[in-house]
Amino acid sequence: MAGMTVIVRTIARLLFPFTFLFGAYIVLHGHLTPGGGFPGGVIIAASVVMLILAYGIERAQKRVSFLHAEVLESVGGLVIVVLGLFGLLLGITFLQNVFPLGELGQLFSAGNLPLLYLGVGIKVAAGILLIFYAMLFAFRGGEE
Amino acid sequence: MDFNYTIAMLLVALGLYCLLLKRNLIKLIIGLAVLTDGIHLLLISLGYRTGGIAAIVSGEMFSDLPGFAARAVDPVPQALVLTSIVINICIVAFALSLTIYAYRHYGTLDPSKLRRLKE
Amino acid sequence: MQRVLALGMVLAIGALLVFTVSTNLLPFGSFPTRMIGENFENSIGQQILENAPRQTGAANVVTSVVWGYRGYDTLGEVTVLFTAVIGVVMIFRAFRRRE
Amino acid sequence: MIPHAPILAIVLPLFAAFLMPVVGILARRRGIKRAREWFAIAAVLAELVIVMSMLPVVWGGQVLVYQLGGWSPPWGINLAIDGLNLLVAMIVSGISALVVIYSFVYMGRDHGLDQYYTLFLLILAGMMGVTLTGDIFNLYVFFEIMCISSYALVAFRRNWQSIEASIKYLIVGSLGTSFILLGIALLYGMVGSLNIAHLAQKLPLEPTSAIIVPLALFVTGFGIKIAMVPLHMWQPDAYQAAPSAVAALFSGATATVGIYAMVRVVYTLFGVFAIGIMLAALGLVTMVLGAFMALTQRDLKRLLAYSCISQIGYILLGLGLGTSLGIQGGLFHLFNNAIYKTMLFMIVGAIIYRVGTSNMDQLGGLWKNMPVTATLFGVGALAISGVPPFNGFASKWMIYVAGIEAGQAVFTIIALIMSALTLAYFLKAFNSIFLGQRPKHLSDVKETPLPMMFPIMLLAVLCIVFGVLPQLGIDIVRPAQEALMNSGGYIGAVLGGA
Repeated sequence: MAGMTVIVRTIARLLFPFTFLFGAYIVLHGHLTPGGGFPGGVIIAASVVMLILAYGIERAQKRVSFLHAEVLESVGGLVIVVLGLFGLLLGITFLQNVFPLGELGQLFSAGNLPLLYLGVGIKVAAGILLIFYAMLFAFRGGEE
Repeated sequence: MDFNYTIAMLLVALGLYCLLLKRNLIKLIIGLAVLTDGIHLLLISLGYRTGGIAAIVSGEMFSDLPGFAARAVDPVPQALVLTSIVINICIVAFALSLTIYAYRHYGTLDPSKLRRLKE
Repeated sequence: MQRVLALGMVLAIGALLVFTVSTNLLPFGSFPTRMIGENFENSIGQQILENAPRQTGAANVVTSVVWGYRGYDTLGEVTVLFTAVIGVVMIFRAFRRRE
Repeated sequence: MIPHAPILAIVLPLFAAFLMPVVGILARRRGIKRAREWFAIAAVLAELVIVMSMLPVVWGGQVLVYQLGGWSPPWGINLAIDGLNLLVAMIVSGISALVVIYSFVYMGRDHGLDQYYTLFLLILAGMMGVTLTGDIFNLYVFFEIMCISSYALVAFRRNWQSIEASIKYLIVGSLGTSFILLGIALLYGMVGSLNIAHLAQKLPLEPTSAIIVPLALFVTGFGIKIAMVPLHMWQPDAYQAAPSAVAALFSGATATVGIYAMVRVVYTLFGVFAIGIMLAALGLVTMVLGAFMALTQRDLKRLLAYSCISQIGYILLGLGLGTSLGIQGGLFHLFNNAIYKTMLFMIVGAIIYRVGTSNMDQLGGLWKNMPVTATLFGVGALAISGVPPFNGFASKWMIYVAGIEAGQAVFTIIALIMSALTLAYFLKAFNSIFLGQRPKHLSDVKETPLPMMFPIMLLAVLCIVFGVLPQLGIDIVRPAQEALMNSGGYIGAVLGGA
């Protein structure tokens, strides 16, 4: 994939930070507004996919490579499981909310819910990207 | 005869029709998605309360939690559907990648032809 | 012949489902009440609505169900996504990859 | 008991699965050989230890209830472990451990083992989750994990056969899981709860028209997974196309989990022993059709797949009779079936590993090359056909007696005839693989490698032990049978804290 015209590239480059930020906002405000880790993660993945479509696979791979995505996905999953085990260590049971609940409606409230959503966001973004990469590489022959 | 429930079940029947009678892998996957969406629609409608509001505390509701509880819709089916949608996406993604693979290597989208092709 | 049989099956199942939802479920919009046989019960959702903001501290009650009350389900859901991704990567893995 | 054992049994394989891609990448970077295999073996053995540690408590008659996140039952999710769950968990973890050891050599020639072991650990986590959970929607979620990883594992070798089988399995299996979801939706609409014990308490005892539809949806959904007869068309293809190690896992563990889910939903959730006779009839049809189809197969793996269907029929027959002896026999047969079916699939895998085909027309006279394998195959074949000194006889005998005691002598007679038929097709298979003319190119085939032989031998020993001492096996399944018959105890234990 060689990439697209300069107009598309410019627009994509300008839009990328905003899309990424919007995805991060959705992830972090999952406990206050509609949304959460899944839609937010997909939006973050979409922002990277947009770059890939505009610039071609080589440039995008410098930013987030296949290997990075694979590791990030595992990390996202591990964050969730470790947070669950954290509850097991400090509290009584798996996934117990052991962090302070905070004040209703604030960003730093609801104990471990935002952290869990952060893990989900990382994982979903990396996962969707990985699916996209896997499908791309399938048509490029033998190389890794 | 309840309109919401009936439509949801008709969607399920439509998906079933697609699954039983179509001979194209993409259409089969669409049928699967339609079927599951019918079920999601049923689940969501089960939690509706007449005149209900979204299950998110906001605005003046912060100081009136009992009033909020008396007016909001059921959050449980929404959570279930959230889970189920992701599961359905996963199935569709995996099915589509199998389809792409089959099409690339065997050049057909008809599941019954896949067998005859190579024997 | 097979098509007619399949069509008949679809129609029968559809009719059965429509009949079931229209006779055995309470009408649309009657959320907290549930009916089984002659007993009327309250759904578990009502109690969650009453307790969730206090117990989990999240303003979005759906979130407190997703990661609080039924957090373990969501762990499963994340695992499903992981499974699907690994499956896709497996399907499209390179044919001769140096181990 | 290890503290928090119920949740650790599920989270450990999950954790290992999340870690596996990282382990694979590191192993490639550092050039460590076989890191993934050892990691998977360690995880599965730890899993076995955790499951076994729950044994004394549960056999002492206690129902272990674990509330996730500290939410009390009807609102949160809980794990509930009684004798039945533990029996299935034991089978699943034991079979998985053996299959992983077997895969060490068997899968050694394949590439993409990162994904193989990740999917393996995921399917294990899914099966454990289905087995131990006490929440109906959670059961669905973990069932879905199990299903998706099994679709992927069927397609692992990526030849046209496995792709086709995987597509077929995926379409049929997803239809089944959608039915389960629809059943859950209807139940939630009627009762307003998702906890199995809470639902069981609220649902009326007699099957009214309201609960017939969800029940039928559940039976259809789980029936697809265990290949009950009108819904079995995916199964032979999938078992034939999957690598033998995976087929062994499917026939031993996944089918067991499917039956567990069906029995749990029909007997505990709905509490309707009345429809058991329908299950028994379905089991009979399954048994007959599976046996007749197996008779005509020319491929050993396909033959085993059909005989798997047939054995599922026996189990359903025993469980469907609904008497305590019948359920005991059915569960004992479930246990035995996992043992010898896994063993037979492993032997087929060994033959494929050494010869390269499982087509019986191209095999013959392997007795001289692989005497130990041939003996073990003989043990498995005799056990599955119910010949006295082996374990199959003990459980089948219990089912026969239960059939007569329940006043269904016809069932017993048909089951006996099918048992003879099973012996016939296994003798035919034995004859055409290990006896007779040996084709020229097979003259330098070697014996099965030792790491592959070890799990097969272990299972063969178990076959003989439970055949000679059936009382031992009955003691293992009795807690499960008592738990299944005593759904009131389950409900009380789960909801007691609420």
